[in-house]
Amino acid sequence: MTDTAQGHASSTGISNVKLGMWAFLGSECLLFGGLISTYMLYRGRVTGGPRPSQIFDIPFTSVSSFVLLMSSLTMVLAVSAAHKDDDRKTNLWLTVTALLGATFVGGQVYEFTAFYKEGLGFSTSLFGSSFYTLTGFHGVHVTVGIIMLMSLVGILKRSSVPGKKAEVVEMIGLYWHFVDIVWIIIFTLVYLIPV
Amino acid sequence: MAIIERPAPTVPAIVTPTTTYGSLKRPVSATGWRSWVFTVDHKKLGIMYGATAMFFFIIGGVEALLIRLQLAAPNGKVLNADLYNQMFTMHATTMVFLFVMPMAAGFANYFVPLQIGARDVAFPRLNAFGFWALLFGGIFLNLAWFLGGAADGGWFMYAPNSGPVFSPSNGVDFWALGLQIAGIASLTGAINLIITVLNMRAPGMSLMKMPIFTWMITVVQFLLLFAIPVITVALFLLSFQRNFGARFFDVAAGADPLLWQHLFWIFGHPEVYVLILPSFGIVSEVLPVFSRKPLFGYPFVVFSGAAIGFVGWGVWAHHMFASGLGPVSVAVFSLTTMAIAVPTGVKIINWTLTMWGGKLWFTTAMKFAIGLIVLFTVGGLSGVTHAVAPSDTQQTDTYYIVAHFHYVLFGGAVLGIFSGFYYWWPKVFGKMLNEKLGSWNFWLMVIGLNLTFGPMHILGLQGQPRRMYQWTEARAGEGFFNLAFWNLIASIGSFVLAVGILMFLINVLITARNPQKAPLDPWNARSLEWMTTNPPKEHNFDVVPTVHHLDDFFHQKYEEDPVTHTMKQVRTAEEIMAEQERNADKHIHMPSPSYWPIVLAFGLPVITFGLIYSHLISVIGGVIVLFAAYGWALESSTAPDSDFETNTPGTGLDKVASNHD
Amino acid sequence: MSRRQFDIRLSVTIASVRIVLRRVFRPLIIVGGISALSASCATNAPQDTWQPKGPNSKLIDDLQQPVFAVAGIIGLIVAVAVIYTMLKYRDRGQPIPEQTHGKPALEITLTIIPALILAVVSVFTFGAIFKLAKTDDTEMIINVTGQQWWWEYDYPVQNDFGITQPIISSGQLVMPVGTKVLLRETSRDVIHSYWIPALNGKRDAVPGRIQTLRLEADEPGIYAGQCSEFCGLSHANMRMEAVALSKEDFAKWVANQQAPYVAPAKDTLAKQGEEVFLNQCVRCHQVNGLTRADGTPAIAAPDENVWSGAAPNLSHLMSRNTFAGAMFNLLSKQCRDEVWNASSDVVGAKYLAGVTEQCLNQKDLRAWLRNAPEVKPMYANPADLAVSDGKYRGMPYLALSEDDINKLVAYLITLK
Amino acid sequence: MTINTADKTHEQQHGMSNAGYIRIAVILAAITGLEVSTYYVDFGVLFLPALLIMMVIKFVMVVSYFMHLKFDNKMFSFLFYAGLVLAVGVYAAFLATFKFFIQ
Ligand code: HEA
Ligand code: HEA
Ligand code: HEC
Ligand code: CUA
Ligand SMILES: [Cu+2]
Repeated sequence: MTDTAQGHASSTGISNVKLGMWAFLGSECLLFGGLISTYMLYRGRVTGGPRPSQIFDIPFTSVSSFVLLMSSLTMVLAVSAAHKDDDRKTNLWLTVTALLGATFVGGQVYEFTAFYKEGLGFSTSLFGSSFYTLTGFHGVHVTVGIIMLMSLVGILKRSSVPGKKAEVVEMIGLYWHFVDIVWIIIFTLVYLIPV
Repeated sequence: MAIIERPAPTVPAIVTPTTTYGSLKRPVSATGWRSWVFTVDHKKLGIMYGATAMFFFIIGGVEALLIRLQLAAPNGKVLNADLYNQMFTMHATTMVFLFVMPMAAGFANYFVPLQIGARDVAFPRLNAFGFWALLFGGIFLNLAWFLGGAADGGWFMYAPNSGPVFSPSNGVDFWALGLQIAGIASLTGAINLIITVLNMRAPGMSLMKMPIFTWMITVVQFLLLFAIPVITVALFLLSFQRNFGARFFDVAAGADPLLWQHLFWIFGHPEVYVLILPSFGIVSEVLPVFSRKPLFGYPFVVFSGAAIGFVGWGVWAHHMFASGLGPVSVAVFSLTTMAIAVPTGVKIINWTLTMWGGKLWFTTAMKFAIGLIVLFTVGGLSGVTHAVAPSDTQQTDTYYIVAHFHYVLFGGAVLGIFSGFYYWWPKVFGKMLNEKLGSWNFWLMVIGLNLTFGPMHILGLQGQPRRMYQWTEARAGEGFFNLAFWNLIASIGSFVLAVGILMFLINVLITARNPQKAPLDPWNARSLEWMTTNPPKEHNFDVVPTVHHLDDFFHQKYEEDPVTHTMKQVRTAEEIMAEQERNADKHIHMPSPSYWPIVLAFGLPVITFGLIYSHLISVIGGVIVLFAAYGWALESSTAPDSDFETNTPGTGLDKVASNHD
Repeated sequence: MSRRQFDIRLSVTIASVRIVLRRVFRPLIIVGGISALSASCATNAPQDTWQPKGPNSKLIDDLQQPVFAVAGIIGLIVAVAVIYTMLKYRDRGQPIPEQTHGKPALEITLTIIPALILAVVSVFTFGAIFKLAKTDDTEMIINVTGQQWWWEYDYPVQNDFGITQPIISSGQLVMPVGTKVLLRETSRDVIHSYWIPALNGKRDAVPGRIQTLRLEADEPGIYAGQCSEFCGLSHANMRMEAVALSKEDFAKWVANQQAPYVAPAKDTLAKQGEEVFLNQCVRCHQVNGLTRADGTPAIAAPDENVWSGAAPNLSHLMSRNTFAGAMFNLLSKQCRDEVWNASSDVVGAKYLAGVTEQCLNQKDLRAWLRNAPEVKPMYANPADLAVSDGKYRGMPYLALSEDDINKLVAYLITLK
Repeated sequence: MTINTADKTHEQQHGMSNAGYIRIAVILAAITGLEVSTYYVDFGVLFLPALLIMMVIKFVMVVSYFMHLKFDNKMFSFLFYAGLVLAVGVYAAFLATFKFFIQ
């Protein structure tokens, strides 16, 4: 989705798209901030069903957090390869990133099913509603990221990406890292700090 | 529009799309409706925003008239309780989200690029998408009227009254999802305009040389950028509760209803500055032009605007003084709220001082601007009386609040918008609005609005709560302050107001039939948007201007006499234009129209419709969105060279095109 | 400019200011001027916020009157300055003026002045906020619960006031005069807001929370109020009244509320009414001491029928002047006016007389029994109750015959 | 679709080497290990501050290095940190009104 007016060059020499992406991420801070705050307010309010400490599986989540963290590394390697114009490596790292992301989402799906079996549904308690909403929003962001990564790999292969290729990779990279830093916060606030 | 070949700027190049993106070929820029529906031109989009907003203004206004009819006498029978509740909810929602915000977006779209000397916005297709999303979101919102009843919880939709048990019709679902779509539109618009302002200014235009309207719009876009996600969260929580059984506002599960109030007003207060700052920007343009003086204390006005935007984030709980926050919070928010009066006062003072010592020309635009100064102040001062929290506990949820916000919204935001209509009409449509009718328009509106909203101060202080579908004589009292008399006056006033607005619509019609063209620079204006034709050419400027001063256009026309310090005209606007035409840029490269924005935007209401009725429909909507996103991603913003018939070799076009791709 | 010229100019200016004021700003002036006047004026609406009748509302009033004055003065200054500028600098063919860009010193001064004014205001505001939030000087507690669309009052046991068993009432809040009463508010469904303008500002009744509001009346009397948070269909009809009684009268009221149930005499219309009541009404309404034919106490179970889980307790219905969320009067207009307009030394006695047969507002009470949702919008259509698990919000249409209504009215009048 | 070579070198000058990225990743992994260890080892009073500090360090490292914010134009930092700081400030105040200020 690169889209720059061709009227005249930007007055600062900075890419419009990149500036736009950062503005979007600034805005996303308030979105996730709201979801996290809602969770923080409600995490202890359990009138039925399990409490957080009864269902969280810290070792498991630690591993999937680690996977997501490492996907940031592979993403940055993809960006670096794209800047070097190395299509083969770019595609490789993008694919690895998508795979790591998919592993994370898979882990989340597994976790959700496990919690559900232990009695935590979306409507069970305030904790349930706000937990699934927060982590679900994050999961959807990761999923969208994966779709973008895979499409990018496909498009790069056909070499029909409009705009600067490296810039597109970089944009998706920024988005991907953002999703990662949101999880850094969620992991600490939701999982590690007990109610 | 694709390429404008110099030296024949009026004949656009014809595009023959050869490349297929995704599945559709690029639309051909033609005349007729297609040139509007698929356009990415910021000016056309600006006009469409304006027309849409005006349409919703009339809807919201008719809803207001019905409210006033119902309240004109005790035990009104025009509407029943249910319908009345829908009426004021949709009146406010329509006015706020579908009139003032889109109207401001229209002005911003049209004039920000022109004022900063750009040829378009940073993301033209995103711009088109924003408009269509807003229009579809607005239609979606109002669909509820025909599908079992509109939202009925008041525009701030407090939980748990908005929950499924207390508001069983689908109205609230339509409301929440429709606002969600409108929110997406505002968010994309905000990103677009911020980047446009940061990145696309003409050479020499530093931030502190930017026209004040552009400045205020920039502040507004930052407010939107950060406030929209907050309401997005709130609306999601509400929708999840209503449609998927989440418990967020379910008190039985231990929920705290104040969660919604906080989220709504964290958004809601910045939102009221979103509504007023564009109008502040407009009058800050109008007053200097018709005082023939620069804006007094430009940096103060800029910084006070930014300060209002910033402090506006720390005052939200003044809407909750009676909610039971506890005295510490109340005291803190009371203080921050009062603090906001200071930067706002700076503006009032600077506008007055702008006129001071000037050579005032009372055009209709100027009258509206002056009306704003006085009437907004009335509303602002009642705002300060709310800020005093203990007195607010007497005022909150009474008509005194209704008086406050209509003075700031109508006396402020709407008068500013009308000032903008009269000021910029010749720029946009190349014709002058009739000044005589304008005068009628102004006076009827000002009298009408004071008659309508002035008495509400009395009604409120006499204890009439808001949102009552009926009032009763038993509580109306006697004597001069009896509610019956003042309710009647307010209702009469609202019809005077309506006639005033009707004058504007008549004026538009008359103007449209009048063949006479507007002069190039009818107001002897100061900023860059006037340094081009009326209406501007597709590419805005023949030469991208280089800016040396604040009010650069004025300074190109006038020079100061070093002795008397009076201004002497050295050049006319016509001369400046002629010079521009002589030096016109060759090969101007404009973004091309596209199908994808409208298709993508159309997918959104389909998804939300499905969320209410059948998830299968949502899937269809999702497919539309993915399909459009795919086509969008593959399509470059500007058509490739091979698509241009007039692409004659040797014009250097190829170079231009590939540089930008 | 010569002196004479100046004088002429001045008088012209003043005359034009007058004209403009008269033409455009009259509404403003009226509003402003009148607002200032009204502090001294009487005969206002019963919910006038500028006529405090107790220390809490006086505290607010003392704070707000100067603020209104300051705001009015500032508004006037702005209006006059703008109009003066308009007249003085209108285009009379003068040359285009010097392009002055501002005078920072002037600007800063004009910024600091409002800031100082507001600093002063905020100091007083702070004081008032904390005084109004005090709870440790409470003398009497009354629990107030809002629900769609009426208020329930629940007086917990307080031996100092002779309350030895909880009193449950609705519609009118009865309180002793000169006593620091603390309302503990909550709600059973949506947010409502408790507001008796003459006694204090508002405090929302939020479900899931208990919030406090200080009330104290200086003089015996009846003070009108209105639910002021939008709460659905009949928000407009959710009113309340606070009845302040002298301490002796209050004691009498308490004694009456605690008086045992007196069953109607055999073979009267009222007795038949009791039967209808037992059949139709006790599933929601409690009448303390009422027993069924077999001698078992009739215990209402409103939570099975009403979403909010409550219906007004009717034990001493006729001791109050209003019903259905104070939407209707139980007293005929004439009798009501007599109580409302009574001077403070007799109002207590008049109030304690309750509703007598002659004074009963039969028309509205019968209309209510005939079809309550028709006279007060409520969610009581059986077809629409799926979302509320089959429960009503408000009182349903009960399809009573006129005969039954006659009996019921005869019975209700006995509930003194 | 030619790639503007001038731009490319511009990015490179300010970026990091791949080895640098891997170093950062190792540090991030180590901190994560430490974080998880708080679940098993009792940190006493240090528990909450330690966790929050580690969270912030990780956050800032990813933003500064992986997302290049440290090397890029200040305008990017402004846009992002404006949102972040606003979010933290506003939501902290919001939670505080529930926790600390109630009567
Ligand atoms: C355009 C929109 C707009 C604007 C600009 C404002 C501006 C202000 N508003 Fe208003 N407000 C609303 C729209 C707006 N408001 C709406 C829609 C609601 C109701 C929502 C609802 O409940 O439905 C509302 C409600 C509202 C409340 C809640 C009332 C309640 O429900 O109990 C409060 C409380 O503090 C408040 C305060 C203020 C203040 C202090 C300002 C200040 O910014 C005003 C500052 C301006 C001036 C003060 C005048 C000029 C200054 C001078 C001349 C300098 C000298 C002045 C002094 C020294 C005092 N507003
Ligand atoms: C920008 C915002 C805006 C604007 C412009 C208006 C404009 C008007 N408002 Fe609005 N109003 C709000 C925002 C706004 N309002 C909000 C936020 C609320 C709170 C809602 C809530 O509590 O949830 C509210 C609530 C509100 C109430 C209180 C309802 C209640 O609490 O019960 C009333 C009552 O009088 C009212 C009246 C009016 C009137 C008479 C106008 C007039 O100015 C309208 C004038 C416009 C027209 C009249 C249309 C044009 C007319 C013609 C073209 C004539 C031709 C057509 C015919 C005559 C058929 N409004
Ligand atoms: C399904 C429940 C239900 C039944 C059955 C019912 N009521 Fe009610 N009644 C209510 C509710 C709820 C209210 C409060 C309505 C309001 O004011 O909004 C009410 C209010 C009243 C009031 C006004 C009380 C006050 O203090 O404001 C009277 C009197 C009354 N009912 C009488 C009766 C009589 C007599 C019957 C039987 C014929 C009856 N009700 C049957 C639910 C019920
Ligand atoms: Cu209860 Cu409004
Ligand atoms: Cu506000």
